[in-house]
Amino acid sequence: MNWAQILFNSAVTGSLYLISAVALTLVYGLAKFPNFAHAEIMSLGGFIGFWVTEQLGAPLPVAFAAAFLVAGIVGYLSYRGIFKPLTDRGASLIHLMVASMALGFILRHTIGEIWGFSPLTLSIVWPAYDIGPLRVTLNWIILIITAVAVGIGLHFMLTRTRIGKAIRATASNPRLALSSGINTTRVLVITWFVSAGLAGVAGLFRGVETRLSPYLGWDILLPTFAVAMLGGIGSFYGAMAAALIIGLAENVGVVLLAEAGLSTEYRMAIPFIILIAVLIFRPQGLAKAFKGN
Amino acid sequence: ACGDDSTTNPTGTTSKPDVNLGAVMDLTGALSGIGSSLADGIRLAVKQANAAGGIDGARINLIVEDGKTDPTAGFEAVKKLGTVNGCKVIIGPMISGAVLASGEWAAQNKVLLISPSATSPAITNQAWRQYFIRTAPSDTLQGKAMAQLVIDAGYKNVAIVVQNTQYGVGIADTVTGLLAGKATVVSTVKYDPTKLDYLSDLQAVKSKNPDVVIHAGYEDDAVIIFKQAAQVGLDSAKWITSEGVKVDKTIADAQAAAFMAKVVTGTNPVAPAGLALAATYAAQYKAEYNRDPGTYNDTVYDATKLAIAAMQNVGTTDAAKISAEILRLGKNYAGVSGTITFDQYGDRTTATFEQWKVVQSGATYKYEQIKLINQ
Amino acid sequence: MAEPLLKVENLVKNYGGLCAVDGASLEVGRGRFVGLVGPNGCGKTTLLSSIYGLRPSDGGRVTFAGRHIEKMAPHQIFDLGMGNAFQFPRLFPKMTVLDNMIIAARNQPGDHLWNSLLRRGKWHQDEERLAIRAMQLLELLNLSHLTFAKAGEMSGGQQKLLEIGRSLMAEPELLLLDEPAAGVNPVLGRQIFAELDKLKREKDMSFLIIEHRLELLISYTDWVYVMDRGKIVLQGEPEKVINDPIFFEVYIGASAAGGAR
Amino acid sequence: MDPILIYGLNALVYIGIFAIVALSLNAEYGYTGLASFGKVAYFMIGAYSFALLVQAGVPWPLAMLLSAGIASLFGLLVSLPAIRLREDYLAIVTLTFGEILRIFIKAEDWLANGVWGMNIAPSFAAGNFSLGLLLNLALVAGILAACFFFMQLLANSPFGRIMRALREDEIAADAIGKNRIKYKAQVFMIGSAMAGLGGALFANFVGYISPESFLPIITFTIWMMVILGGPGSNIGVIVGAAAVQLFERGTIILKDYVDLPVDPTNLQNILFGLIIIVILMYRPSGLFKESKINTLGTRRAMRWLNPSSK
Amino acid sequence: MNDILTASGIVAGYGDVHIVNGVSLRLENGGNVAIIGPNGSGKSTLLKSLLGFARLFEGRIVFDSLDITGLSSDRTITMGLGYVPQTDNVFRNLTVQENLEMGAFVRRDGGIKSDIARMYQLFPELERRKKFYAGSLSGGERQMLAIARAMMANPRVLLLDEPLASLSHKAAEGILEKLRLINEQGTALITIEQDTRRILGFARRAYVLVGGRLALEGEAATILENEEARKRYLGLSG
Ligand SMILES: Nc1ncnc2c1ncn2[C@@H]1O[C@H](COP(=O)(O)OP(=O)(O)OP(=O)(O)O)[C@@H](O)[C@H]1O
Ligand SMILES: Nc1ncnc2c1ncn2[C@@H]1O[C@H](COP(=O)(O)OP(=O)(O)OP(=O)(O)O)[C@@H](O)[C@H]1O
Ligand SMILES: CC(C)C[C@H](N)C(=O)O
Ligand SMILES: [Mg+2]
Ligand SMILES: [Mg+2]
Repeated sequence: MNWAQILFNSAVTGSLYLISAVALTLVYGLAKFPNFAHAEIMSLGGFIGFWVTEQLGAPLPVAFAAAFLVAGIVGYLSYRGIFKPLTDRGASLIHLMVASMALGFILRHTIGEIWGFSPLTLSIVWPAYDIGPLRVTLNWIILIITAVAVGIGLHFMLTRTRIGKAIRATASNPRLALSSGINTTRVLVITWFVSAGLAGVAGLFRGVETRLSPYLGWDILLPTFAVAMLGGIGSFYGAMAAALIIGLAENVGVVLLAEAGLSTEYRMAIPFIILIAVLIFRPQGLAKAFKGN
Repeated sequence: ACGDDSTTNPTGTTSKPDVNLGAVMDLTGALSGIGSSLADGIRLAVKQANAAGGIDGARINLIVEDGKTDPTAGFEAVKKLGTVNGCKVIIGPMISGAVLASGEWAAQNKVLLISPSATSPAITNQAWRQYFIRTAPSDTLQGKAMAQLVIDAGYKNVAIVVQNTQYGVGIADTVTGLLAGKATVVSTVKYDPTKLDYLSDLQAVKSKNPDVVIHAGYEDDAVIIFKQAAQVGLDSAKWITSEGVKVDKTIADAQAAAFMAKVVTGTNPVAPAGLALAATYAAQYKAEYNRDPGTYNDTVYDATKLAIAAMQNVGTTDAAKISAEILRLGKNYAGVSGTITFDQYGDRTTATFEQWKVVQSGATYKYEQIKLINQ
Repeated sequence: MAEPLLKVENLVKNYGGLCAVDGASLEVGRGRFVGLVGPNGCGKTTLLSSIYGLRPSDGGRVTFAGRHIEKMAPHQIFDLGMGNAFQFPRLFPKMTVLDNMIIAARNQPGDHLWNSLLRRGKWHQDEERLAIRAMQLLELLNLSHLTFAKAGEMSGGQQKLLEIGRSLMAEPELLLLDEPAAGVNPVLGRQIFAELDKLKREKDMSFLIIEHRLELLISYTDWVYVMDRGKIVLQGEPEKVINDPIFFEVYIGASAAGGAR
Repeated sequence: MDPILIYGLNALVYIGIFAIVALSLNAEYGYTGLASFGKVAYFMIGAYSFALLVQAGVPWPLAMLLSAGIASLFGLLVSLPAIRLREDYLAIVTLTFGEILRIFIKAEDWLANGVWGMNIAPSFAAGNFSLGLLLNLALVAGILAACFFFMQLLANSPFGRIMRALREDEIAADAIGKNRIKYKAQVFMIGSAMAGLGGALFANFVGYISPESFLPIITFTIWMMVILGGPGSNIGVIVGAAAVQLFERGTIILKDYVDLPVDPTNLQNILFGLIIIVILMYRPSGLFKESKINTLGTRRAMRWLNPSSK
Repeated sequence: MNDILTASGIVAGYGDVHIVNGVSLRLENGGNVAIIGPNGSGKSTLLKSLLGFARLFEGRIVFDSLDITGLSSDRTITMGLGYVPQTDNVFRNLTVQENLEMGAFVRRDGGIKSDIARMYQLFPELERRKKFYAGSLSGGERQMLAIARAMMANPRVLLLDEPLASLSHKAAEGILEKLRLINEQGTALITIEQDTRRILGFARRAYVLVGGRLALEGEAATILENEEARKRYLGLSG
């Protein structure tokens, strides 16, 4: 068994989940509901990247910028057009969840209408290096670096900057934030934009690594939730640890499953078995953050 | 009033009501690459039949539904055609999964399904077989061909990587059975064809160091399998894959195609060498649609022709009669896919396969025949 | 003297590193009206919550009607005959005021799925009785005009009143009340205490009440515990306690800004 | 029978089956506030139990009851760890449970034929297809009526009051003596049994099931029915079930008559999404408002307030 | 004109329901006004309507000679209105220290640090818990934090909804003393309170709200003496 490779792959898997989960928890922490449309915003990011590189012929960094921007704008619009009006009308957590699923449907099938449901692949061939027992491709390295940078950057923003604190205040008590003079709408707009933008980036990474399909995001939504919940919503150290744990569990899990003669499709169950165990014994996730009553 | 018996209109002078012929083809999904070309094959046959006077003077009205390369969608399409459009005969569904989903319903509702391409061995002796006929050879035959390639090359450590569907598992089971005692299966992976990320599965396979990987899948998942196999370095083994892979799309992706050119070979049902009918059909098809007919185009054409001929002979209302008539016709029937002889179930008794490989020509890749295998 | 109804011995409750209740002991006898006072943050609410099983204690014993209840969940403790009203009301905001009341009654046959569905006669009579009782309480609390309003659409004080009303519906043997008069208009506050007093006399009910309004404590309680920094530092009859220098030091305070602790 | 008529009756059977499942979600979500996003799992358990039992020779009416029982048992098993979770976590965990179960059935082919799926011999050996359809319709309608009646009784009883209380503040409910774990588990058992019954009817009607018949989209469809019809209203969710089914079918047939510029499935799903959002925004209580609990107590209180009337 | 805040003809409520029916009130520059009344008489609603949290059907609100009717609350706060809600008045998931920082969100001057230090001096129990999440505070501690938070904005008018509820005698007196201090330094106050005796001893003028209308208004001391009011609203009969 090539454990070095498995470890490295875990880091790759985990990095993707990290970006996606960190983006998810931004809105999760603030708007207080799991945004299921996060999945389709990821898919959208991937397709925008595809469109920019394959159909417009621009270089990949441009594609990433475009994915961030367009996904961000869609996130912004979804907040303005759907989630803000709903919240203003006093929608419950479950209503918001259902609305986000509905938005996911709209996005997924709009993407499907434009680009079709058959998977598309990006034509970029990434150089692969064999370092000792390790096989490493350039895109994997870029992914890991990006994930760590995003994680640290966001953590810094939330704890150190004015807007970051405003975000947390709004998350905690929007009404009171308003009566402290915080323009909560602006705070939410920024958060939605950044969250969706990052989702777009995560989606494009996923697209680069595998392929593009309107189901791209949905396929990694459940592990993303697992990471977010395991890490504790809104905790970045927690998220990083959780991403690594889930990445590891999946990669080791597949090997063990194959060894045991079980279907490797059980892989998706692994993060959740861990998650449920953790939630039952430690409902706040890995994070120390503790929520008062 | 679809599928009404035209004998109620004995004068024959006024135009008879149309006969609805259904088709469930996978226009979207993992087989979208061949689905629409198969639909064209049916259209060609129907067009020719209508030009020759239709069925007993009635025009054939073809209704194509999208099976989406998905068992449930395929089943829904069958139900829709059978009820809303009152079709007694449906060409399709294409994939084994959809056929297995629809069979029971078809039998209960007395609708005949004729599939050009559903190859799973599990279909062979289903209780509802009276209402299902296929013009593609069962994978017991293709599996034999694939196993033979392994044995001939003397591979000892075999990995099996198939999509976890009735089709993929059918091939996996057949091949595994045939290889028993001749080679060791070191790893079996059945993957979800809709998930499209197989890095860790392939990694697990790679760590077993197989000499050869047996693969069965459809074009969409195959592209990703090959692409990611390249990434994890599974070109350390040779690959033998199935007919669901051989379409243009798999070689449109540079990385997948490069990988295929390097280590992949596969099998595919074809018409026997030098069959004149096949050449004629290919020419007609090309003239009509300006492209070459691909895999299963010949079988879909034969399926449609047989269906129309049987309806002509026994009427258009009784699926059981139509079914029996097709079996009767299918004794040394000269089809464009070769001579068709059905066994008691409605499976072909013989078939020809080609072994293919991928070669690079300039910046692009194409398929090339290595040899023919008769089963 | 017989065993007291409620006996708390050396109760301890930590929040992380902070020891909110630090070995507190107290007793409430049957038919007694007991007060609990202390500076803000001294652990009163925590003590009550731990007794009631809302925040499991970390040490000590709680005996209620002869049974150890320190490991029990609130609903089990409720079933034994205790009741509780929260400092910050926790109502069922989308249910009507009436439903908020009726649901809180004890031992309803309809609580069981089986009875609710199939033995309807069993709970039907009960409902009539409960509705009448609920209406009587609502009138007492000045809430009867809101009988069919949603609980969440009431003012802060009204919610507080409903919280009290709900706890009374259960007719518990012992009722834990956390600042029942906070946010309640003084006129009404007095009426409520008078009613509690009546329940004590007529039905032999017992009360353990946290309250900052000293005048109410003085007029109604039989016994007062003073808590400071998680410990009971003083107890006695209200008049005595009020005049005790310890009480003066920890609760009234010499200098208001000092908050000497 | 006329194919169009057959199609219509067919649609009615589906409406009935899904209305039963929608009623079960209404018990869980509409009344009790449990975000059960794993509805399809119990539907699937019911269907597979039925298929396996019938295959083993159990007479179908008994098999149907047993399937409901088995689904209910699973509901209990899953709920025990799950209902201790926050509602958003519960949603995600139950959603995943559905997926894991599907993978399980797919992977463990010794149990229920894996990807091959199972054929279910028709229960009504009517010999005549139209008659079979009518019998199926009657069966589904009967069971739906029973489920509806059951839910109405439940909703307007003290138990219904407890369900709603749990939805709004379970800690407070616990503090007034309602064992929240017990009640939630009971609700999950009821809901799962009904969903299982729906699954059994489904299997019995279509005659073939495979893991692919139980994708998460089914859960979403059922949620739509409830959200559209009105959570907390039993009539509402049945109307919701009918509306969603008719809409689904409508868009499929539509393309035979109009030349749609977009793919009908895409159109259907995009419209689905839009309708949901519009409903949540402008009529969050659904087409039918949640009915107030109507018991003797309510009426007695009204008389108290207004002694002159009645 | 030396009124910093005037509200005239306020009709306010929730949804379509009118709760407050034509109430006018004014607050002098540096004034100190109390609002009392039975539960559910519309006091909180009145205050919320001034800030844009409850629905304002009719009426006009002028703050510092500017018409602020219908302005969103983050704007009014920036202009110098501070608010302590009756319930839910702290950021539970922020620490005590962060709560105070958020209170000063609208300020951009350099004095924030020293003001936080000043708050800690005023409320030593808060300093001891400055790294705690506000959600974990006791009822009284939370109340103190809420007031301190609102004071951090250096408002010119502070609206307080039952600041003394849940406070011990000592703490209540302490807070009143602090409020008196900032009032003397120029911050005008409107306080809703049920501890009527205490608040009437503190405020200069008072309004009695009953059933959404003004039942009485005048000098606090006079109302405290008013036999009718003592009996009906203050619970001080005799
Ligand atoms: N969110 C709401 N929706 C509908 N009605 C409400 C809402 N909040 C309060 N009310 C109603 O408005 C009336 C006045 O409420 P308000 O909160 O202004 O009273 P208050 O004078 O502050 O009382 P308290 O002293 O109890 O806090 C109450 O009768 C209440 O039923
Ligand atoms: N969940 C919690 N986590 C951490 N500390 C807590 C928690 N709840 C309460 N505390 C702390 O425990 C102490 C006691 O709190 P408690 O609520 O019991 O006080 P109290 O006596 O009821 O005060 P008050 O009269 O102000 O309501 C306080 O210092 C508070 O900060
Ligand atoms: C079109 C083919 C690739 C279908 C395949 N033979 C199947 O049985 O599923
Ligand atoms: Mg307290
Ligand atoms: Mg108020």
